[in-house]
Amino acid sequence: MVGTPVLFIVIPLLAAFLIPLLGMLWKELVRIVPGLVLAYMLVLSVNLLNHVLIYGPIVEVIAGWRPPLGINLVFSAFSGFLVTLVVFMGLLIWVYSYRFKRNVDFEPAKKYFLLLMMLITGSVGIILTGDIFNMFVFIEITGISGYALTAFYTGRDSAEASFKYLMLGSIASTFLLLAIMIIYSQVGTLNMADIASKMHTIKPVYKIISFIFFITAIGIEAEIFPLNGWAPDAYTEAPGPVGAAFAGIVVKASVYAIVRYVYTIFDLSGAYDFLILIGLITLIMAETAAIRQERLKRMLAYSSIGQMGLVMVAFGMGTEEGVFAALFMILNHAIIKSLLFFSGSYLVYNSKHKYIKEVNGMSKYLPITSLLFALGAFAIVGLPPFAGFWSKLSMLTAAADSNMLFIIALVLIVSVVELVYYLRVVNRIYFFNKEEKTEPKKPTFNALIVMITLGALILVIGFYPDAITGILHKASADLMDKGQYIHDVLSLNK
Amino acid sequence: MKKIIVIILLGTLGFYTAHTFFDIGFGFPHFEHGIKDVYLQKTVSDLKVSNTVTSIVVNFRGFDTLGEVTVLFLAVTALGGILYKRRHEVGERSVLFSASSIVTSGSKLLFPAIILLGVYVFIHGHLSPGGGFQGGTIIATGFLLMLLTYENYSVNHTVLSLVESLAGIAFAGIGLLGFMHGGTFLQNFIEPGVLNNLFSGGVIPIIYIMVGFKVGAELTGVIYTVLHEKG
Amino acid sequence: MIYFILISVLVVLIIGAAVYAIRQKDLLYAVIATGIISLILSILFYMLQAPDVALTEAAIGVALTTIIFIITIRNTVRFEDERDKKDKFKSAVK
Amino acid sequence: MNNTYFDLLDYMIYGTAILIILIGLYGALVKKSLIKIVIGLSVVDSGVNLLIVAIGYLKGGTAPIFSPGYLANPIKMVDPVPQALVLTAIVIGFGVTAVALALVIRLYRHHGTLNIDEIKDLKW
Amino acid sequence: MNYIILVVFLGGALLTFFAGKINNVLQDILFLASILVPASLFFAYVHAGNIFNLTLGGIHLSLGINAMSWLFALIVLGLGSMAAFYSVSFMKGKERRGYFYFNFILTIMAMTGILMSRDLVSFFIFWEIMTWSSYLMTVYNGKDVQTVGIKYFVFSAIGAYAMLMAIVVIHSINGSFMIEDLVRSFPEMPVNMQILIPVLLLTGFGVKAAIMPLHVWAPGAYSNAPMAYTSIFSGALSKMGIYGMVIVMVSLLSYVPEGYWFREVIAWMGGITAVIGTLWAIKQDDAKKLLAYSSIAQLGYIIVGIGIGTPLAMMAGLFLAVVHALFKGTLFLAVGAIERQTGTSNFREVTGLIRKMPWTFVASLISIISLAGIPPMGGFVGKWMLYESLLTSNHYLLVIVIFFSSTAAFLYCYKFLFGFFLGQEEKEWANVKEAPVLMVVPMLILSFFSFLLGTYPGIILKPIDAGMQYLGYGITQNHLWQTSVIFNTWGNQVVLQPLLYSIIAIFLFFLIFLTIKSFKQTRYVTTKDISSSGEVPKEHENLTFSVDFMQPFMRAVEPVMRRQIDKYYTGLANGLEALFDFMRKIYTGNGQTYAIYVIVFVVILLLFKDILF
Repeated sequence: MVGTPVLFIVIPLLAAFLIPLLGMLWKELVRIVPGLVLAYMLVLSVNLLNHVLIYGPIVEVIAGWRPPLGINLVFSAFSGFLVTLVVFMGLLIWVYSYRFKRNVDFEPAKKYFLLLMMLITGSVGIILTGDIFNMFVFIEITGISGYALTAFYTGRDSAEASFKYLMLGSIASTFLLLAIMIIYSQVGTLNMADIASKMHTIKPVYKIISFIFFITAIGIEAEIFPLNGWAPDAYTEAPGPVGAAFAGIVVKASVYAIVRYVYTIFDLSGAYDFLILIGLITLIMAETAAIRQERLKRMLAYSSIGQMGLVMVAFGMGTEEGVFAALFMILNHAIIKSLLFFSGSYLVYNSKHKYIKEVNGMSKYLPITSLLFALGAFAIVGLPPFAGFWSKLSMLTAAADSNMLFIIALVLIVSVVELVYYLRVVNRIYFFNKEEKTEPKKPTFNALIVMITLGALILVIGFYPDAITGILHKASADLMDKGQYIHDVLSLNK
Repeated sequence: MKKIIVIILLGTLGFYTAHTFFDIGFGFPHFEHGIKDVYLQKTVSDLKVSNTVTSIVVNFRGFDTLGEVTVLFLAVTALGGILYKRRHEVGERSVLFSASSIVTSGSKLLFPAIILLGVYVFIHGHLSPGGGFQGGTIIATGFLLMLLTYENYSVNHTVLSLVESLAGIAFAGIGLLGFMHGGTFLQNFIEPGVLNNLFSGGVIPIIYIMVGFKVGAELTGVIYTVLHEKG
Repeated sequence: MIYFILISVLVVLIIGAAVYAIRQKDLLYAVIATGIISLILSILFYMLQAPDVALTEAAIGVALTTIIFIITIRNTVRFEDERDKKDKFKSAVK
Repeated sequence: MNNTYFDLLDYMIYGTAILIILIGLYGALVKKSLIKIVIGLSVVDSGVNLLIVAIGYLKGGTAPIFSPGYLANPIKMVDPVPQALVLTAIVIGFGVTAVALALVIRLYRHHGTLNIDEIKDLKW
Repeated sequence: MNYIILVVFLGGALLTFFAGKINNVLQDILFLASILVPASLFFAYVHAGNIFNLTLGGIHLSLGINAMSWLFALIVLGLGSMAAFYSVSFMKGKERRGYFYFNFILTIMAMTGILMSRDLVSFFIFWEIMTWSSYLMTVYNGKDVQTVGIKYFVFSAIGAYAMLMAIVVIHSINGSFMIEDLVRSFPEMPVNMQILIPVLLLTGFGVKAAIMPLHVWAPGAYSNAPMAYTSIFSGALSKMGIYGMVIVMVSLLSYVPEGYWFREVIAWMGGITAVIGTLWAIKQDDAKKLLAYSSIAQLGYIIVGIGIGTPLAMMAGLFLAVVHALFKGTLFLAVGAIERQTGTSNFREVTGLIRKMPWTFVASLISIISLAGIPPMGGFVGKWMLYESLLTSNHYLLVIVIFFSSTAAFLYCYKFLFGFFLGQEEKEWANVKEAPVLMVVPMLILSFFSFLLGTYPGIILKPIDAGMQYLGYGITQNHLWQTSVIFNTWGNQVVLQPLLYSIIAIFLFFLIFLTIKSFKQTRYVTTKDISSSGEVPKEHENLTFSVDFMQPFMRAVEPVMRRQIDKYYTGLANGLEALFDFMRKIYTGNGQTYAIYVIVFVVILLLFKDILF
């Protein structure tokens, strides 16, 4: 073993505290150090994941107190997979934005990389932690980094988007605290596994009300339908890579939180159906909102929200197949949507409002970026032989096995809508004449590398899904086994 | 119209929330075998810290505190980022204006006292109410007083971030030392000593002092950043 | 009994301050009212046997939060309805 | 001391906390001024903090501090955990409020107004 | 071997795409190689027994071939090779060559893959690859991409997703994706599934086969794609829909009692498609559109045959499928050649090419004759068998429908032939040359096969027979062919053919002779110069012969034509988009409103908590 899960939090924090000092020594360190930290985290997570897949979950204790007392971190196949994904995406985002910000002054650049690193750390913390209040703290870390990153560009309407995000985030933390306190007042503990083991002693009313508050609070971060007003704005106004970070990292962590609550902590049977319901509503509303968008990033944002709705539907099935499909979709969505955000932000690089019509005819000027965008578009609507197909197939198979024909039909109809708006953009890129005002910007070398990596991943998963399904199966089995989780945490067989 | 809808909504929300909490009840223990009993017991027996809240904040749930100082740290960073302007964009108007001489000399007198109080509070965090947060905030109020009274009073930004960073690194570093000594992060690896002594509680007072420095520096940073924002 | 009366008074005061903070059009007063809320809150915390929290709330809620609110108000506008106030000033001048 | 007073007290603290939350939410949801909204949110925070502390309260309990010369009985102490949580929550709330106010200043710079109805360039 | 072919296709596609960066000739060679090598490998090495198994993503995939799919592979690879030769010449000097070649090869690969699939997942994968590669070809010109292209893809997607739904439903019942398992277990499935699964599958296949309410994408897509590709698009790609339908109709539906109604409905839908397609084809002035509608109509015949499903009808349908690939492939290639040489494919503009492009004319003539169902070409044999089968299975009404449609088809056949090749020669087209050899030869080869099949239908009837036996039809070696009354010794030779030949020859001779003669005797004028009538036509009036020459007929059928199903679809789409546009207004842009949504959400959950949880 190379390290322990706590290093996922401590190393970035140390780095974050160090960065202001390092910035005084040599400015470039401000950019480089977060990348090194992320690379280290990736190595660590891959190693730990390997270990976990063989030997079972690692439960890390903090401050030497056994789990019901102290805070613990759980690195299991499920959380480990997500952490690896998140860190990997984070590293790619770092590489992508390494030179992206060169035209920006030093002061904000320093903050950008620091905040990006903390955004990732917060998400990792949400995934790893085994304590509900600790999760609240990490949600706030993620949130504040998110607000600051959204408001990064002073020239745009970014402050508006950020304020909306903050407003909802602040209401979310209120509800989260209320929910935590209701739970605490009943079981006298904050540890997830302990709560889960004592859940049957709680009166159903309290259970339900605290669940409602939880789902509202985390639903705001996870962009479920009536709570996601902030999301399109934030995605649109944040810098391109940050949009990808929201789609690829923050939402994943929040969905993880929801899933953890539904699967492990609470034992409400209606919660699964509720996930399906809310997921479907989110899916439909988001995809229909996306079709008439005028701005590229906004369209991508709505599409991302819709995809997360689909993920939630898959989680709501409550079967191992469903979880497998959901994880597969999370993986694919992270890869593909990041690719779309990355390539999309170069397609409308020099534009102020990022209108879709400004991508017209870009294929002649940015051939590789356009090709990758088209690849991403094809993949995300689930056309074989690209990555999106396998996750869609597994999701539909899982739905069919749960006898949810209506849902299958609905999901497929919505997919047609999705197809239409993506194709419209791709057609514009390839077959329209360039608008006069737009100035294409060649992607920088590192951005190109990142995009090509993602594109290659799409193809690899598309042609050889077995590369990833083994881990996914173990991860989904891990999530389904609630008793094992409780046992692992509380009895600490380390 | 909107107001009425909101009132109805909030009324419903309030009804359910109030119903729940009234039902939970006030002023008596709600549960058995909670973690608090263990905390209350272990804080005396194992940690030798008389202030249980301190032992929870710093040791049992020290990880939260680490996250929390990070939140503050991020808030300072975020403030700088959000309020950042290019040089030529900075306006002239300042929110500050000079105070009368009574106030200035009074503040001059008060300032050391406030700082001293703050230091006292966080040094005695493990013995009496108070600790790093409280002490840190008190110190920040001291600086706030100076910033408000003296128009040209400026905190050395480098020193501020140096203190902030070093305190943060020390916090995390002590945690890592615990990791190396005891096997878990933030482990109390120093002999706890005797209850109610100033030098007791192992690393807890050290960490809390670091937290105090960090919080003080961060809050001062927040105030400083906002205060020197020129429209 | 005194304890009870004290708490009742504080409760009434805090709710009054909250309502005032929300209803007052002059944001400066509203902010002062939030400071008062924090002050009373810290007394309540003290009475609920939470001296640590009381200390923190007193320092952060009363002093720091209030001051950054005030700075913000000085940097922006003082009144809730910017237009109304300007008009009122105009009419007053006339 | 009469028991009924204590019963009333039961409802009073919770009721106050929830009422403050609701008043704050009302301010955040209805008032047009951005600063008013932030004020509302910080009032909500206060209410939540009060609620959390109240949950840990024990009638006749003492503060969870083992002071010298003062026989402290752990069973008669109020729950320290919510207090520790509130400490965290207060500080976090302060951080969020500071960021919110910084955003307000930015928005005022950009739009020249604090009326939230006029700040909706991003929609649909 | 099975997968090697696909890999060669795929590798070839990629190589061809990138070879364009180096050298155009190299690209052409690679393109031809990557079509011809796998094709020859296929015919040389792939036999019914070879099965290649693969587990991908936990799903068992299996590739293999059977007698039925071999028949279709013959169409795909045969027509594909011919069109490939044609394409090399067709694409000379055009832009986006790599794109064209890549998608061309990919389409062929996907179709081969479909035919090889023994399980539904790989079937679907190849189906979708075929869909998007053909979509990319549809938008090749960059013309009407947002309307025609999207329409094609949306309909394909609806079809494909219907199919996907069927696939996952089948999996949930069977626990297996294998087609064999589906066939085996279908009769035992619950009745609602026995209805749902065929409906979904037929929707999927019906889209590609352009069956009546799902045909609206076809005219635009067929005419928008480059003609070299459309010959495959119409000739082979649409046959994939037929292939799927055959599986559904025969392997599934013939074993359950509800199957009968399905077959009737599908047959009638095919009949209606034939009529509507024909009528619309007559109305067109653009050769591409005309052929597109004609394809729809012809596919209608095939569907009728498959829908009826008696041995003879099935045989007729499959025979027509082969023949249709031959003649429609040729015709599209011919139009491509004309378009390449003249720059337009509109009858109103191009006339009198018979001397300029004689070989193209010959190929077109043979194909048109075959299309119209006139002996001695293959089309006649197929149609005759179809009539026969309809009569023997007592579908008299359908016979009338089909007969009306085929008769009406003469109108557009004539229009096509006359519009392009006959008529007056105009100065504008005086310098038109015959198409390059590489384009002419494939057309001639294909039309030769149409001719050959008219004479020796047994060549193709044998594989059809093998395929039908695979599907479970009885041993039909000779007796089936003998059910035909006139040509009772079909198989290897047709007895009455000398007579027919002479009739045709005389007819043709007169046709050509008279036309040529009339050129010589009349004064050569331009179409605009009509001094004989009272009025002097205005400059912009187009008085080419082929314009509106069947006006009275069109007036008669107008009531049918007016109800264009396309309009309903467009209306639906616009309505939906307006609805969506309205719905997204829920994101008002006001942060407070969003916050209120949060509270509304909580309150709703609180109010309905007992129901929800």
